[in-house]
Amino acid sequence: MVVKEEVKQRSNLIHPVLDMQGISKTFSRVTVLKNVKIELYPGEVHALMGENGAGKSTFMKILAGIHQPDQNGGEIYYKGQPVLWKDPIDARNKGISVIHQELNLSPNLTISENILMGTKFPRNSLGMVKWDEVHERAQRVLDSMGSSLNPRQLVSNLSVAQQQMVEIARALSFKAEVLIMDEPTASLTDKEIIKLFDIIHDLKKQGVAIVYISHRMEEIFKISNRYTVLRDGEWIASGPIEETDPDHLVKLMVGRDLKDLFNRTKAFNPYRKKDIPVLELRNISDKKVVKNVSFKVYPGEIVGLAGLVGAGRTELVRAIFGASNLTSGEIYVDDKLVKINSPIDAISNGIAHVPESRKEQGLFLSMSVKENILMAELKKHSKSGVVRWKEVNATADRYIKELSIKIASPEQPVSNLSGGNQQKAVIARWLSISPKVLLLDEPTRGVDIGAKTEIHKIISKLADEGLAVLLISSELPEVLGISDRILVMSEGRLTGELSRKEATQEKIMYFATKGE
Amino acid sequence: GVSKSSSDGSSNSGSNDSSESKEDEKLTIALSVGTLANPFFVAMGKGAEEAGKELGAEVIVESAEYDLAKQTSQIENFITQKVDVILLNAVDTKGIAAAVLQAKEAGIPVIAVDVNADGGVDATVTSDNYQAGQLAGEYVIEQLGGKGNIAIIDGPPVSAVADRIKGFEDAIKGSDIKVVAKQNGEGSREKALTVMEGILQANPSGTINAVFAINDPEAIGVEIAQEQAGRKDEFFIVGVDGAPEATEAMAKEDSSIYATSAQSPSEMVKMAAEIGMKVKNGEEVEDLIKVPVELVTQDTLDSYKGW
Amino acid sequence: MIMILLLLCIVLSFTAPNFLETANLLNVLKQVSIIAILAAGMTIVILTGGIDLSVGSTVALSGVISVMVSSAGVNPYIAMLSGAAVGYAVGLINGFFTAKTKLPAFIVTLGSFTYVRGLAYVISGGYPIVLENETFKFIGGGSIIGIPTPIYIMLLVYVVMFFILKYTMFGRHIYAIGGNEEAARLTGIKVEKSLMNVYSISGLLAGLGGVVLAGRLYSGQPTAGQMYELDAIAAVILGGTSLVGGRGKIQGTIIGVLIMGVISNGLTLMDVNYYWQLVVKGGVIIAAVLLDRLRGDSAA
Amino acid sequence: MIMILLLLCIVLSFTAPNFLETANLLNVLKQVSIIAILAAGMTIVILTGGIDLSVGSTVALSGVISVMVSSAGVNPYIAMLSGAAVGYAVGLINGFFTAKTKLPAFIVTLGSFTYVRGLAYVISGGYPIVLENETFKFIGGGSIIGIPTPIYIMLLVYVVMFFILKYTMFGRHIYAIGGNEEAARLTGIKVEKSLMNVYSISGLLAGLGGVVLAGRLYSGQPTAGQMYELDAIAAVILGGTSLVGGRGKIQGTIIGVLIMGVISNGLTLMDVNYYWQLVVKGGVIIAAVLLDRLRGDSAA
Ligand SMILES: Nc1ncnc2c1ncn2[C@@H]1O[C@H](COP(=O)(O)OP(=O)(O)OP(=O)(O)O)[C@@H](O)[C@H]1O
Ligand SMILES: Nc1ncnc2c1ncn2[C@@H]1O[C@H](COP(=O)(O)OP(=O)(O)OP(=O)(O)O)[C@@H](O)[C@H]1O
Ligand SMILES: [Mg+2]
Ligand SMILES: [Mg+2]
Repeated sequence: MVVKEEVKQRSNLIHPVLDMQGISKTFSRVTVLKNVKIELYPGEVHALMGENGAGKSTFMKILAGIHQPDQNGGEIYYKGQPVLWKDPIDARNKGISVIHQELNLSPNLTISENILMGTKFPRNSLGMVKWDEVHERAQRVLDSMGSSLNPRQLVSNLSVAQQQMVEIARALSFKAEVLIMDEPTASLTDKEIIKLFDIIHDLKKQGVAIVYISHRMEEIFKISNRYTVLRDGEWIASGPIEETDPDHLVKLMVGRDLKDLFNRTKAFNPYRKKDIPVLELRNISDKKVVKNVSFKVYPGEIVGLAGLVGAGRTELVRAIFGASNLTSGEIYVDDKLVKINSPIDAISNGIAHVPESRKEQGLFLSMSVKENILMAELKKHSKSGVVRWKEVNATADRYIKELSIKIASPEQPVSNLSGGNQQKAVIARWLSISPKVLLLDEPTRGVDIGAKTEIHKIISKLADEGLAVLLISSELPEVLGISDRILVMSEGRLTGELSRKEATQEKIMYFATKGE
Repeated sequence: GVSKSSSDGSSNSGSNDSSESKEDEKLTIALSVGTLANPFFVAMGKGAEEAGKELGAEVIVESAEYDLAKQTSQIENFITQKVDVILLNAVDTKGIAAAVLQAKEAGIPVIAVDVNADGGVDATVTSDNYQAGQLAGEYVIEQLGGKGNIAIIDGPPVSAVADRIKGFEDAIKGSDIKVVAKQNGEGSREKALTVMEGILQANPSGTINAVFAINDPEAIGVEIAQEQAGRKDEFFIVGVDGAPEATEAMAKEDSSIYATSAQSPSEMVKMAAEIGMKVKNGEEVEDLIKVPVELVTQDTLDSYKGW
Repeated sequence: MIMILLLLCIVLSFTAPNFLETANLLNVLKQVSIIAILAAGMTIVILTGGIDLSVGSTVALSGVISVMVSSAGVNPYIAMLSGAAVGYAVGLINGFFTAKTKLPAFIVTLGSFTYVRGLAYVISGGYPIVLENETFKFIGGGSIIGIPTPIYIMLLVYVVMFFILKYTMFGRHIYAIGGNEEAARLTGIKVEKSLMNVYSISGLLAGLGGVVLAGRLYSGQPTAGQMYELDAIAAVILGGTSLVGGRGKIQGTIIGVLIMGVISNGLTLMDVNYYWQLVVKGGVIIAAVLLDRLRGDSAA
Repeated sequence: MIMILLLLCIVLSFTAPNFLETANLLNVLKQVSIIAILAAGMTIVILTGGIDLSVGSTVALSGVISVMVSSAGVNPYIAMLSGAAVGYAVGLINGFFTAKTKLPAFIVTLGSFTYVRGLAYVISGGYPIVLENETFKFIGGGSIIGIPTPIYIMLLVYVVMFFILKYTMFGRHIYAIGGNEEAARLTGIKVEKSLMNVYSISGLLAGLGGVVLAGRLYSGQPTAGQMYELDAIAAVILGGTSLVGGRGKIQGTIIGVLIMGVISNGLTLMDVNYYWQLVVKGGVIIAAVLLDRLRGDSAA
């Protein structure tokens, strides 16, 4: 609190370290930002809020020198001087550090190299890189984050959340004056988040100005000092955080009142357990992490799957979907033993899977939104191999509307969508095949609050119609809010099962850390 | 002194460790030709096989694909294999000298075939490429009465081709024959067909009286272009080689390939193989044997033996 | 790229004698037709992120075999089909190793590039095989209402390929696989089967190209088709298809083919010295993509 | 892959006479040395996700020019340097167009492939140029304590390249750029400058290769180096470097080069018919990667 007060007072006296005014940005005739502004003061955490596609990332990319504003599209003052970044390197050298929303790592390099990339490596007099020292340095950054990652490991072997940690470590590896964090916690679990907040506190004390973007409301109120809200590329409001509350912020973001987070009302009825489970796992193990997992999912049930980073949840659902191999165990669908060796087998058994990493595993970036949505279902819309485009267009339009995917046209390449809207396109793909079982791996990662509510409603409605859902989420309120039953994993094993009634954050955390 | 054993005792083959494998085995004759992607050299290969049969020797045939480095490697490999005679159709006269020298040091006789080779070969058996071009040139002058427009279809940049071109151009020098186009058919039917189509386009009906192609595949390519353009009666073609494909074509009623400067690749190689054996046995040989080129025209076709 | 092609044509219409004559334009189309047929197959291979170095050798093998079959007195249509079938078989082998055993396409097709050429030599004994059948010759050397047959074949190939890429599931799957193979797999696309088909089609078209070339040259040449793979790949990339996969159009490829063809034809018409032709051609290729890039940037 | 190389050697030691003799092994090393030098440069180009088709032509141009310079009576060392400088210049041009104007490397270097060869012909008039200078000849044809000079040069190139890739910032940036160019850019790596350097080095090594080849052939050959680019690329990929970029090692490349060299040498020693050599070689290339893949799978 002291810090907050200080900042408030100082902000009247001292100049902002960074001041952006009247920023406008147009991509091939689509205006994404119109006259947007932000002022950043040393030692503050500034929450940048807005729905998916509001322009937050684009705004920050301009700040970081990745995009240039339009001609006469505003000014950037850094330490009182007008600046025009040549390129990201320029901005970086002047002390602007970014944690990007999309991971930007070199998969084939070690964690150390990714963390220190772009800086001068320690070298001996012959100019040879001193690898031990490189790893040591990286280790120090990781230690400060409380991460147990081995810096010599290749990034390609990391889970998404672990990669996110590396991305954060990189941004922290050099002394920045402005730090942009674009959804740094999207795939992290509580343990890492708490540590990250500690780091943020330290940085604040050192006078770093931090822009914090997140769709998780509770975080905003935990760490921010001030906020700025964007809507449809326009500046809506800025102010101190204590002069607002979640409802007010949401209203600013969406332009109207929005009910609380969705809560599933019609919980699954446990008496129906005499029903045939639609999906049953018996003693599933895989090569990497999953050990001896058994459980059942019934039609109409939403089962949450919780756990810490690296608990093996992703690996488990990938194995169910045939994306990776089982070493032992059996899978039953509708009480019948099935052999699933590939996603094709899974799909033909009525199983759908929204993967964890949309960019690597989900999207066809250069293809249109429309095709991305219907790629799994082209077959249904074709006759002797020829696609009936009319039908495809109509179906795509329906899903675009249903999930309120924000696009300029269904023909637009999906790569131009904001992160949240890309996520919705992937979800739409799997809803379109009308599955019996839906495996969701972090389905609302990076999705804004309105859309998240939308997605929850849809999942819930489908469950009511008999769909069985297995939901992985690292966001506990989400798991608690919509699951009928919660399974907890730790180190590849199932360590607990909680009914909707008994589940609390504390109990989940208890089971999740049981392995330690 | 690392490789002493392989370079010394070539004349008395009983002296080193690999002797048991060589001693009572057949002799080996190795031939490296410019490229086996040309029937002319394929015929050379055949000739070598036949010579091998007659002499009771094993025969190795390699294709250098017009790559001097490759040919050098092949000769090095021949040396490793301890062949008894190397017949060399050099990709380049001067450039092959280094490899020839290595073979000489290893005591292996080297006979150049069709193309001269520096570096101290024991003998050279060659058909005269310059003469081949010259005969073609003289024939063209005779047919056109010393006056007219012609096109030349050039080939890959190797000395054999350059000599033909030079012989041809020297022959027409001083006459009123004008070269209206000179394009590279890369020695193949396909490329010659394509460039000839272009030449026909750039030179309207009646402006070309004859075409000289540096080998027979090109000559046939030119004929096809001519035929497909419907300009068959307009001009005649002279090739070089005397290849079966050309003589077959010439045998047809309406062929516009009037003549080809015929060489005899297999004869050359056989001769070279015999000379090689003589050298190996320490006999005296002439160092230059020129196998004459004969101009085969449609009229003399019957008396031509062919490859 | 189409602007660049037009620009080239305008320049050549002033500098190269007779360039704009119908007969010459038909010549250009006829000359590019075989590369064009190969490039159509190459386009789909490259769209999946692969490469096919074997097409040139396949042209030779298919030509040799189909002419031999024809010489054996078999019905010419069956002879021609046999050439295409040979190409299909080569493609199937390429597809098997790239799709099923996941070897790098470059190496697999480099292997085929080598052994297929070898087979062409072995089977023909290194000599061209003379083609006598008139029906067979017609497919490469004939013409219908004044337009050479190969041009019709080329057009047909492009129309069919356009349709496949745009309107069929298979076509869309090609883009999906090239764009993100992992995502395609996770979406339930039969990646292996599609890749097998893609390489088989490329082989089939190379086989067809070999048949057309044999008809054009009145013979099956074991040396035919050398460097065709490079020309085909160059045309595809000039046409805007990315080597990384997932991006590109078949229409672009035909433009790319024509650019290459027009440059060669123009230089021959101008009777530029062969050596200088190479210098100019190399420069023009770079200039063409550069101009196209600059134009694209300013238009965006 | 090293296991596959050993396997090949074992097989050949039984089937190919004299294969294991020191003289023959030195032969193999000498014969592969030039491709090896090119492949070292090609490795870094491919590591960045690019390709360099111009190296074969550069070998020719550098050979022709350095021999001409030497014939003009210039100090042989300067003459040799001039050859390397020619290569460097070609590389610089390639780098400029790929890095600065972001044209596809395939097209840019295909352009260079063509015009550089053209220049080699134009400058030499199409004829080989004879090399007289003994010092110059020594670099390609000489030997020190019984080991041919080119082998020393090859080894030096690989040691230096190993060092660069592993221990310098530049080397690490090469991997970073190939792994994720966008990420490299965002983290402040000077992508353009690095790419310029990568292509320049590839050109420089091709130039060096040309000089060594000229020394070996006692002449500058305008036709030299044809298909070398394909051999170099094949060696790099055989050596486990991915065409996609970012993954691979220089040690792998030398193994790849040796595999190709050993196959060719072995087939010649075994006196396999030239046509069949192609068939076998193509098959062995595919079999080698396949075996390596199977081994890798079972080992993992
Ligand atoms: N390169 C581009 N070309 C065209 N449009 C773009 C491009 N990048 C972003 N956009 C568009 O700009 C708008 C803003 O995108 P941005 O990524 O800034 O949103 P965001 O606020 O970060 O959303 P999210 O919360 O989903 O990350 C979106 O409508 C998006 O489609
Ligand atoms: N491709 C891979 N190769 C090797 N190890 C991997 C790979 N992907 C994940 N792992 C490891 O497997 C373990 C389990 O990862 P998984 O992604 O299943 O965990 P999770 O519970 O989904 O957690 P997260 O929140 O990190 O996604 C992690 O320790 C991770 O390092
Ligand atoms: Mg964003
Ligand atoms: Mg996960």
